[in-house]
Amino acid sequence: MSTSHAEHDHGHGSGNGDHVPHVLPFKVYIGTFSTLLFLTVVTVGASYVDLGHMGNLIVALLIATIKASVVALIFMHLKWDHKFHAIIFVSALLFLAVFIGITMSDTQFRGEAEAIEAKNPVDLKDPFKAERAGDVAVPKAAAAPAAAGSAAPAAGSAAPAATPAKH
Amino acid sequence: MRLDPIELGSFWMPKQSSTIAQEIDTAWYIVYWLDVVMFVGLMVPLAYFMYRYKRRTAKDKVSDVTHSTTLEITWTIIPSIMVIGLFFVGLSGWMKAMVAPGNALEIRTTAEMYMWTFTYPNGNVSVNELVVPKGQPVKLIMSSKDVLHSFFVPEFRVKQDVVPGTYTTVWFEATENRDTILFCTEYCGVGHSDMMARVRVMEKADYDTWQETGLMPGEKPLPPAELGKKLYATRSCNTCHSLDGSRIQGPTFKGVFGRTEQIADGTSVKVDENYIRESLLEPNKKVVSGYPAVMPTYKGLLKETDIDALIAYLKTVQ
Amino acid sequence: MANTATVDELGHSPEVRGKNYLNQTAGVWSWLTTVDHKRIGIMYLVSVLVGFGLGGIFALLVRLELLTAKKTIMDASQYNQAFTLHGAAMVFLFIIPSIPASLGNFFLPLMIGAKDVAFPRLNLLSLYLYWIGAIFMLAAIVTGGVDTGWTFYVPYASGVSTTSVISATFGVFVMGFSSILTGLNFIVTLHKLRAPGMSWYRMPLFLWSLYATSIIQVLATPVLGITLLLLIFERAFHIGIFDPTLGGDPVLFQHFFWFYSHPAVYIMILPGMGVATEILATNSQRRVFGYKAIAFSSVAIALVSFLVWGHHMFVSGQSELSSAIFSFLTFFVAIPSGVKMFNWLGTLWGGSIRFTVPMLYGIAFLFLFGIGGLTGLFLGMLSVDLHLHDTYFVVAHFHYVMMGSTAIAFFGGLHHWWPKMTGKMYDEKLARVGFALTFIGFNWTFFTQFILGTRGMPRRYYNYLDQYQPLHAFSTYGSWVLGLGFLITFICLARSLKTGAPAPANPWDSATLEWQTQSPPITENFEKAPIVTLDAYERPAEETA
Amino acid sequence: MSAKAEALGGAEETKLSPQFHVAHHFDKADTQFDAGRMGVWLFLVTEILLFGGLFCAFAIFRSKYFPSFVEAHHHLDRVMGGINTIVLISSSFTMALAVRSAQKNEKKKTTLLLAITLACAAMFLVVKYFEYSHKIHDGLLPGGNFTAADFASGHPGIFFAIYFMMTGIHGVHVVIGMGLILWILLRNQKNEFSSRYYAPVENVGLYWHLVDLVWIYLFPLLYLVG
Repeated sequence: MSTSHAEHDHGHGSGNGDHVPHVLPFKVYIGTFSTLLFLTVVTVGASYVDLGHMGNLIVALLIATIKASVVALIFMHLKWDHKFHAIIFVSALLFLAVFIGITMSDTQFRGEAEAIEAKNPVDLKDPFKAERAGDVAVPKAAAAPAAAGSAAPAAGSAAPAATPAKH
Repeated sequence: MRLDPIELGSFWMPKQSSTIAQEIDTAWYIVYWLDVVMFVGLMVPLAYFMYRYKRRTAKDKVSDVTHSTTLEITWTIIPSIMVIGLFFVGLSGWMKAMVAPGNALEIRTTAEMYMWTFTYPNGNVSVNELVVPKGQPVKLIMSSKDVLHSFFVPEFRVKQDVVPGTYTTVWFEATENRDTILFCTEYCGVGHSDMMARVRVMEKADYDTWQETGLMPGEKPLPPAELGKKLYATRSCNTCHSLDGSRIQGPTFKGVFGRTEQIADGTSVKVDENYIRESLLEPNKKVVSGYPAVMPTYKGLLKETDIDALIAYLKTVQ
Repeated sequence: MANTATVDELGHSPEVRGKNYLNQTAGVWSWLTTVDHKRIGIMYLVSVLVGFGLGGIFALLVRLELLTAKKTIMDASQYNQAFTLHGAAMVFLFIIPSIPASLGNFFLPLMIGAKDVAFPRLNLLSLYLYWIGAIFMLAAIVTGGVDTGWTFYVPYASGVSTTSVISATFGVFVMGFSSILTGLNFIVTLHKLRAPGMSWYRMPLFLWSLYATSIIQVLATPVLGITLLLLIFERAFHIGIFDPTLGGDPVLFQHFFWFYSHPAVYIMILPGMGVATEILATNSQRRVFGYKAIAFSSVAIALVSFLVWGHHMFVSGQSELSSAIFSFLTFFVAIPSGVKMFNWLGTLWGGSIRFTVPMLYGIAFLFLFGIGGLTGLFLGMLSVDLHLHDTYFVVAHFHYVMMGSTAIAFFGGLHHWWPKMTGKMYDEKLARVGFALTFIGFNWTFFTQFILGTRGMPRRYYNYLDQYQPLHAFSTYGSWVLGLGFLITFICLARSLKTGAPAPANPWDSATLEWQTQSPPITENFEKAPIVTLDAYERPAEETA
Repeated sequence: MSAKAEALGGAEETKLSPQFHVAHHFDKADTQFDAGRMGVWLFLVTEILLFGGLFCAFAIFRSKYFPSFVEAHHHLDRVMGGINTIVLISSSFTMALAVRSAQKNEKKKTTLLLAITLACAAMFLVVKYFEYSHKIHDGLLPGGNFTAADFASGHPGIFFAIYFMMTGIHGVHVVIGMGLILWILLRNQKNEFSSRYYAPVENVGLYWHLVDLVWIYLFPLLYLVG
């Protein structure tokens, strides 16, 4: 049975000399499975501990990444597979990181709106509302509460659904 | 609206009418001449090789040189340095265009399909006409009521998208005492190309007068009907209502006063002073049957005298 | 080819004389169920040419409308549909699949000495997906058109437009899968099916460019898929991710869209560069100068292309930081492109240049890509882009790259490989006339638009200031010359099918592998599986001696 | 083909998987096997980037509307989510074992394991169905359809837009995966696989593991962290 796949491609992992390529021992699978179950419990448990805005996220992502690596390396045989397949897989993650990272370099550093709004309490808190500032002068009394409620415009506004975009 | 053409400052560019225009034009010419030199530098050898190495016989001796590491490095490094230089040239002008001076006059700008509304610090409003003083930085705080628009004044070399749900800003300081044109450059629908506005640059004193009295330099107060005629044109009534009886988006104004109109809900109404006033302030309350309810409200955009003037004018359109 | 005694003057041995992939089996059904990459390539070719014709008709209508400032032949909403459909048809029906799916499909296996692509049935599936997507796009045209521009920017596309946006975007969504499958197939084919001796550095450079293209297709197209899916859901169910009234972010749509569509520009141009390299190498009769530089610059362009999408968004309201990053990275696309230019010139140097019809297209490519590439520098510069963004300058720039470079390379490739694909020679004189008119008409039409744009003429304008009218009219006259040029080219090629002389196996005396078999090839591509002993573009010793 | 089969050491081949032959354009079975797997890996890349768009949206809107996300995620049932995570991990486990038994020529065991995988997938969808109907009942819907009243923060509709898009697309992948598993199960019943030819089992397995892998991220992000 010298023509088995992968035997000359994957030198290691199939030490038993059998023609079947790198059949992993059963205990590897059961071990992986237990690890995954254990980590699931850990991640659920960790979510009950309040670690702050980023803390919980980082812990959850860390555990998820360990789980994902285990699945990829063992269940998906990436550890014994061609290096090129690992490169393919990692490059996907790399490009995803580029995508998310650079997009966030925009969305995280835009945020000029609030500053302007605070400085410029014209009655235009809600650009979608039909009314606009009066011709004569901006009534100062009307402008002040609008500025106060400006942190979350849609939540505070009376009826966001009543003025949908034109269709 | 009748707009004056954009004046050309050179074969390529419009006239420079703002303080940052010169720097942007300089950057433009730097890359322009660099491109010209590079293009000639590529095309002259190409033409020469085409002539010099044109095939003479089937057994021409051809070069067997297949690569030159020195050349490859040279023509990687030199362009790299050049483009990094270009980046910084671009960055420098752009930083100036992005950060408005602290003393800038702030004008609130709202874009919608298909008009521009400018609200000045004292509450004055102008539609499709941006009035700015010469020699003072002006910062526009812009938002859109519906879709993306973009603010572009070729003579000022400034451009900025106007985005719904957020504020974007643009600033400029006009240097030429004359009118120019503002375009919408982000595609926004059927009226995209009509979404132009006039930018009126005037002396600071004239600007102040206009802010107080609404009178342009050299203008006398108009009689109501004539003021109404002017408003008809400047407040975009003319984009939807014709004077000659033809159907555009809305009913024609020809003979509108005193006409009885069929309303979409089945009732009918006689067009009188009250109906005109209501149609301006709450346009979608009684829409004439067979026409779409697309008219924007003019509440806050027209003074009482303006409404009176429009009514007076409509009486004359027969 | 080894034994010249047994082959006839067209290079056919007795066993295969008169047999080829076209006449192996007959009937429409045999074509629709074929898994032969050559037949699939031909069906793609016909399809993309139909797409080109469709986009071309819309282009001529748009130009005709712009002959005068106000209404010339259509109203504003018809005009908006015309330019949208011109863009959508040209981008999605024509340019993206043009070279990879037609010429690439046909020649990639031939050039590496393989019998077929790695997954022939997947290849057929990708063709069917392309057709299904095209049907949805055509359905959109019939059921109300599309007027959003090919970029489908929100909120206009998600809420305001009353046209068949969902049908059109779904069509593009489906075509995306077609593109992914083609790319995937090519990558695996190049890895696994190269003939013995065909090492990576012996591959023709066209294949390197296809490899780079495929990387982009696989990595970027899924993002387009999810973008369009979100757009469809936004429009149908108001899910709010892009809708500012619901807290969404319309600028985010632009990030999503351009993360695909900027690399997609290189899906369009890289294969064109590859075709140009083949043409220049064949017609200068010498080995390509700087083989590795050209090969790696293709891959470099593919990778850098993922980092620069935000230069479409300098004025969109994105953060200043992002704009600066994107501008800086953008300039690094210029470097590998420049490296290619220099190496192409190096290939001509010291060669023995023949001015065949494909070579004319190849030289035109150098000229037009020179202009297209260099004008990109204007738009990469932050401050200059403030003035030029969304004006006709941009229109002119990307037409020089897309049309002037990619489409010209595509037609050059078509003329180059026509004898191999069809077994017929075309009328050289007529082809030259077609080329000349195309080249003149193209520059006439689009160089004018650089002037218009710098003077401030915004794009996608139905109506414009009177002062722009003379230049617009001038550009429109050019479009007629351009249209005539393509018409003559089509007539020339179509006529050759009936009246053309039979093509020899290697009419241009080219050194690459696809010419070492009969014209047209047999279904199995090669009678005897080739074994490669020569470097890329190297000729056997007795020929060069 | 016979010559080729001979070259491949044909006797075992015909014995072990009579229907299998190497496609004409591959030089040997190894190449075909590797090519298929490389194709699948490339396909998985496209899947990752498809979901990637939604992960990007999640990251951006989470930082933009953090209070909304925190509030909204409490309306997801983390018990049901947790059960589904365990179900999906188990299905991945049985799928991996199915590939192993296919490698070892244990046809009956393969069938059994595939059937369990299928059952897990079905169970996942059933749980998902209950979750969805609960959300729909409470008006916890995307964007403009959001009608739940008792929310203190601004944009929960965005959270549910991302929730429904992500889990919906994931669910579609589960359904497609079930189809694929059923298909190889039937082929396995027809004795089409052997230790010399089990590529379809392995490739479907790879796909199924990716579906699991995506869920491994979805569960903590949506249910636990918000």
